[in-house]
Amino acid sequence: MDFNLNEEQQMLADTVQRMVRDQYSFEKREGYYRSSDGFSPEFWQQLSELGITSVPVGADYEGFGGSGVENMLVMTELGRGLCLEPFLHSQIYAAGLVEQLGSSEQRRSLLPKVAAGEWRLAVADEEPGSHYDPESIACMAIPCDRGWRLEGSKRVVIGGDSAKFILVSAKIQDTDGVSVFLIDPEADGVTSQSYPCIDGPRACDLALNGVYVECDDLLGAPGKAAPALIYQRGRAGAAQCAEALGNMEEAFRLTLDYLKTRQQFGAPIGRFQSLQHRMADMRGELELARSMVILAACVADDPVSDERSRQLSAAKFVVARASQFIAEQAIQLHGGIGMTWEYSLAHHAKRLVMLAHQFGDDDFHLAQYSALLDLPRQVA
Amino acid sequence: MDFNLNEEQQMLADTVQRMVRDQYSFEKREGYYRSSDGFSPEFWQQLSELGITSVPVGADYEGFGGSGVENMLVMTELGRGLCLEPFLHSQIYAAGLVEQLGSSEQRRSLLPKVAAGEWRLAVADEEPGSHYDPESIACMAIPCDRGWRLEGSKRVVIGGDSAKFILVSAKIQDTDGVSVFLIDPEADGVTSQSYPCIDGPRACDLALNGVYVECDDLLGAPGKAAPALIYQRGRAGAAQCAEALGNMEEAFRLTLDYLKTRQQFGAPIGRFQSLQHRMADMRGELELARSMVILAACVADDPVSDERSRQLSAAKFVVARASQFIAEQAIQLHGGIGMTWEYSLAHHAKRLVMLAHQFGDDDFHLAQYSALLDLPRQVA
Amino acid sequence: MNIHFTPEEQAFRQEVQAFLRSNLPDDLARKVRLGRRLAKSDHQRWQKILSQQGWYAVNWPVEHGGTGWSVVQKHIFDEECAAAGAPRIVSFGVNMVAPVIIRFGTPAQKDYYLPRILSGEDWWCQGYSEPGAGSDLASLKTRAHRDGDHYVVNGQKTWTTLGQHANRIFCLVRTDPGAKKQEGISFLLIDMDTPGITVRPIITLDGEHEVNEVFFDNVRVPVENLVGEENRGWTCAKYLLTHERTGQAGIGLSKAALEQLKRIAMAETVRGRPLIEDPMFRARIAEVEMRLMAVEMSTLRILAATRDGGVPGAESSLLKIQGSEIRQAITNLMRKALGPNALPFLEHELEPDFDGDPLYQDYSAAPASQYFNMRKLSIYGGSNEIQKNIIAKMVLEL
Amino acid sequence: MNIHFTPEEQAFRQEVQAFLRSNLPDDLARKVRLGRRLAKSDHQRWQKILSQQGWYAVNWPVEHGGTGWSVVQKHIFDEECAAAGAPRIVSFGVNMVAPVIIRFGTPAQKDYYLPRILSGEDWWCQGYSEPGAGSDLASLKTRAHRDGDHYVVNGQKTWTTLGQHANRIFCLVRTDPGAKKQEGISFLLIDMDTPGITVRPIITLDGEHEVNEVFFDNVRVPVENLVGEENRGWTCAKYLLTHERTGQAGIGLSKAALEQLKRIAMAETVRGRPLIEDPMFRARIAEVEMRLMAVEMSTLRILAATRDGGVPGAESSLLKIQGSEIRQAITNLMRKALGPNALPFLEHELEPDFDGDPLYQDYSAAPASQYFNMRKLSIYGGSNEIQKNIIAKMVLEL
Repeated sequence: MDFNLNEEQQMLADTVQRMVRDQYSFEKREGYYRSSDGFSPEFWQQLSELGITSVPVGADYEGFGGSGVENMLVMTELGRGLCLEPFLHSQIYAAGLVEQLGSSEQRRSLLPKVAAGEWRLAVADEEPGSHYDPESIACMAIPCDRGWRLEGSKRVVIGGDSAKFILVSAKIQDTDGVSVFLIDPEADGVTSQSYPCIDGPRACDLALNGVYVECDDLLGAPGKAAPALIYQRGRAGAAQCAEALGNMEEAFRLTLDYLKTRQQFGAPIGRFQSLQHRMADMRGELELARSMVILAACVADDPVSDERSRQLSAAKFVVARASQFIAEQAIQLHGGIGMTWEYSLAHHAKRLVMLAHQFGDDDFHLAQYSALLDLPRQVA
Repeated sequence: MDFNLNEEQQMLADTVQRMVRDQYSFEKREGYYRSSDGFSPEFWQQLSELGITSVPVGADYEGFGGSGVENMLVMTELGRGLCLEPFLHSQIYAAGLVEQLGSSEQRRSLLPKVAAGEWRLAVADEEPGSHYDPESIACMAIPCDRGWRLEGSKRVVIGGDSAKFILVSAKIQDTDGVSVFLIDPEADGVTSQSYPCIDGPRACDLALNGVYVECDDLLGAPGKAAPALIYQRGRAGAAQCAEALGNMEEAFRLTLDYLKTRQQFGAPIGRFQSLQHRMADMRGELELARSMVILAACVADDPVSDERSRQLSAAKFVVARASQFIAEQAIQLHGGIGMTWEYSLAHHAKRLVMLAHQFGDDDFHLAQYSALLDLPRQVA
Repeated sequence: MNIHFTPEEQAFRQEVQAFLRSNLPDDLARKVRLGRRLAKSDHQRWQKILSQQGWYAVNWPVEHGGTGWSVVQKHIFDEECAAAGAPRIVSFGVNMVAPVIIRFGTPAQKDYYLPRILSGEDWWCQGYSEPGAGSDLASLKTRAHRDGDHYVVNGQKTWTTLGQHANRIFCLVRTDPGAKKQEGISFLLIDMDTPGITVRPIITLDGEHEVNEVFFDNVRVPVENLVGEENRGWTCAKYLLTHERTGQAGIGLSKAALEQLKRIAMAETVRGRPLIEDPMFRARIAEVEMRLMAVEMSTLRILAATRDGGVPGAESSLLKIQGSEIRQAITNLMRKALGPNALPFLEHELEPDFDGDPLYQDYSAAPASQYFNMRKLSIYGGSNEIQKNIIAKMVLEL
Repeated sequence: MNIHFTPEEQAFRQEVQAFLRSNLPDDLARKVRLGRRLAKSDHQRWQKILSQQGWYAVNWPVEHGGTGWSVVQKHIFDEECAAAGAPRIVSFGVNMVAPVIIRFGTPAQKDYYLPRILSGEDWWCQGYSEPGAGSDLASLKTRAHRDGDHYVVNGQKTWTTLGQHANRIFCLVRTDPGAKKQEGISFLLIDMDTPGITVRPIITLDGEHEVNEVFFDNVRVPVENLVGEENRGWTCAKYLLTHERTGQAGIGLSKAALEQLKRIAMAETVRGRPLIEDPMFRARIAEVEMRLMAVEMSTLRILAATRDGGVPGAESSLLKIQGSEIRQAITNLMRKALGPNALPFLEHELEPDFDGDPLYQDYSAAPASQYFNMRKLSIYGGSNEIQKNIIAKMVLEL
């Protein structure tokens, strides 16, 4: 049992923290948000030059081969800075899917480019009616000569508008299982509608009208991709918990500062006991969340098991509840100022609440955990 | 819309309040609790002399014919005094069942005696596995010559040890519906185990081994009693909400007094803002509970409808949550002293929490309400 | 004791329903139901319709053009308007400054301002809050000094709701800097066109322009625009705040939002079934509905007490807390009901003039924005913490 | 970074498990699991078994008979003991007064008292709280004045847990009434057989006799029973409180209680099905288990930090709050799981010597009593409100 970082890990954390501090002031972020890309290609470039984009990718594919712990360190800092780049969705989620499902040829052709930050990927697994369940999809792959034609629509593909390739989930006609196909968003039949999410990052909806995919564009065996999607959603969810942690720490810090400086009724409002206790409650939730972030990072790469699924669901649950609590209380303690667009806290709060809308919210994971509840063999 | 009491109602409330204040000091209650009856026969006698025992019984049977509002007024005061007499179970629940289900002969032979306080009744509808659902029972009525023989066991029959007759629910062999039978607890085949409940009142468990009941001892048509049980549990639950209200008011009063007098760190602890806000929260819950008590009293005697069921479940839910919150916070704000047997607050707290264990707790009524949720005709 | 409405009240409800059926424009009701933003013209359209019916100034005495309704009738009216999707009344003129003018104003002020409010000619906004003050309203710094027959106003107001539409603002200003906190404050009526006034938008976290900062740079206000006595403006302020807090529970709005929540939960699917059939989510809706029932009953109790001659006291603080918490809980569930569909930030779909096809569903664009917007409910009108202080002090005497 | 236990720690866990399998008496484990009350002899029996194994004084240095275990080993030991249903260690002697004696005591005190604690000859209780003091410990009034080679003690202590079994009490007494609050306090070791001591039971709301009042009427205590310096007893008190707070999260006990909750939910039925299959109740169990997982991870983090040389600071206040809330949540669910079966108050079924047939089930008598008893967790050891004050002051510097 060891909660210390090794020297390399500490250096990684420090590097990303410094980069974010230097490049991601709130004012700059506003600029990136309003730019055509919706994020900062320069910052991405720097992440790539310092090898950060390669951290999650396997060492066999010119990646750094980082574990859940390294992903945690990077994501915590990106979360603290409210960074808009699709690091999580491209480098961790999509790259993880390719590494788990892809043929060695697919991996070799894609992953080095991803590790280098040259190509970004995105995953299109949510649909209007899927509600966090990668198996509840209607998108169809209709077999045709030497491949398939994809029909259907995909929702909220984070980073989809700037991705080189998109991994699309679909069911092959007249079969049950889920398959994952690699598509070029520029391909015929793909219509993409891009927009910002309410918490900042850019996403798109996809309409797929007979999009042709070759046999080589299928990742893994036909109809067998669901376990990989679920496994990688677990890894991505763990990394997202770390993002929430960095964010919460910053929201907490801003609020604590505010309580110490804001004067009302002749004293800093932090003197009021009811607000002090609220801060203590927030601090408690923050510590529980931190513990679960660490747990999730440590088990994210474990082999599939009920225990891992329970731990990852518990992490998402605890972190989602803590995030919403801290977001709401941070606004409440700030008063009106906490609700204004021009103050960073409001954006921290938005992201903290909306993170639950990816990879399953607290209700979803409560149900997951509940289904997997470990029961004693003996009745009372 | 009128929330005022008429003169007669106000007089009723005042009368019971005065009686309770005079006869039911906490010290006296301790004596009643430890007595062989487990309550005060003298107090019951007084209730009867002043006509209070007759309040819930119909005017056709020498009762006062009071409505849910009158029941509310009586129960609020009995709740304030933590009274131990089985008024609710005998005069409201059991008498209500007899009035709804009984033949005119049964009503005429039982209700005047009940109204006069001469006979008490009890209802044996819970079983080890029934968990608030009067239809989930295993007790069996086996047809025999000119009647039935009852087999099975009944749990936590409140007031059962001092009842003249007990109304027992059972299913007639090889049929599905629930029937209610009137038994004499002294009859052959009845074994009764009496005990106090953790919140004070006396109850018993019944083992029924071939207890003979005549045709005349069946209340209502065979197998058709479930709706009446559910309806009367609604009435009784409404009255119990009023009992909780009187109790909560007293627990709140005791706690507020304590906050004003108890000194710590050089000031009355009521000066601490976090405790002030806690009291404000308790006051808020108390007001919501009061509103639901009034609502429940006003609809308790309405004809069966989904709307009435929803309102009564909502009342039980809101009151159960408020009761537990106020009980727990009252103890917490008192500190250790609030946990001692010799201080009345502890007993208020116990009763407030345990009231939910009769007629369905908050979870039970949340599920009931949920099942009856009123949905708009139009989807979004 | 009887919780049912009288036959007369029920008949009144039917009259209101009939009026709304024939007079509330469908497009307006739809915008409100879907949580879209409303244009100034939307508000004005509805204001005119109500005015024509004589139902706009529900809180005014009959002699000034009010309805003369009982508190119960007003409650029924509010509830039916909300259920039908009528735009919320912008209350700064009709329900805030007007009662103050009626109570404290000169005959000339009444004759001039009240008809202009009724006709919709004047749009008022509120100059109460200041950047440094927050919940400590009386610590305001905007000052006015007398110069001949004018006050000269300098300072800044903030959180001025819909100030961008307003041609008039009522302000609390400090006229005696030497006096104690709540003394030395005066209540002024100011024309927004007066030179020296600048309005700067504040964009809130949901991207909406609802509130503003208002700057006063040597703004000259005729002395006849003073309401009540100089340095006694706090009396007006308190009177107004009491009026503001009543009805803050927003029962009607919460009921309408709950209805919309149910519709969304019926339309959205989870694992191939409507979300409303998910036992846990359904129970969350049930729970909030039960609490709302309790808050509604509490509101009715207070209304009845007011009708019977009582003054809404600190109970209104309890209702403000509970009403805001319930409304927040409902928008929270609405956001959650959408799952991933809550993420897209499609501001154009929220605009008053949007009439294209939505990217997903017509109901899906607003809930996340609304959830964030509704955080204001526990902050403004006296934060919920301040309300608890009031309860502790006034009701519990701690 | 690695959350897994080392192979050595895992081997240690197996060793503990094997020891418990062979040495923990079944009847004792059953009583604990079912929440029955324990007799003095039950505690003593287990104490002897542990002592014989050399595993009783886990927190002591090896030279005094301690185990020399790491914090992680201690955690594993606690967890396995709780899981197996071992009686909780009564900590007043071995884990409270002993560390103080070891740290501040004279050689003579160490030689005399420590072996008697190890052997079980002495049963200690704690004389800290006083009727007027509550969470404000330092406001204590029990006084001791010097009379020759004795202190003469007068006053009253309360909430003295299991004082009825004790032959010794350690007390905070005021030796300098003129000094400031936390000064002028001394730490005394007192023989309960000394004339002038009266123990009066306090019965708690669950009918249990667990705590007592202890009265001191001119009790003569030899001066050599002073620990540390006169008037410097607060140093000992603070040292002891730090020791007390660590481990207050009670992870092992909560896990064992959660296990029992699941068993009850599997045995009780609702509408003919096991309660554990009810989606709402199951989700409530899942929720508390997830939170417990988080608190356990937090505990491990603090343990690791302690091992690496840190001092458990205000984090232990957070754990105390969270640990108590979780334990209370579990007993709440246990009570609810029983439905009407929670009502009977069958005290005889809870007694240590009960071996008859239960009226209903062997698991059904205790949960309601336990739920009420567990209210103490958020009150004692510094109420949860006090813990929040500590966090605000020490961690947040507000």
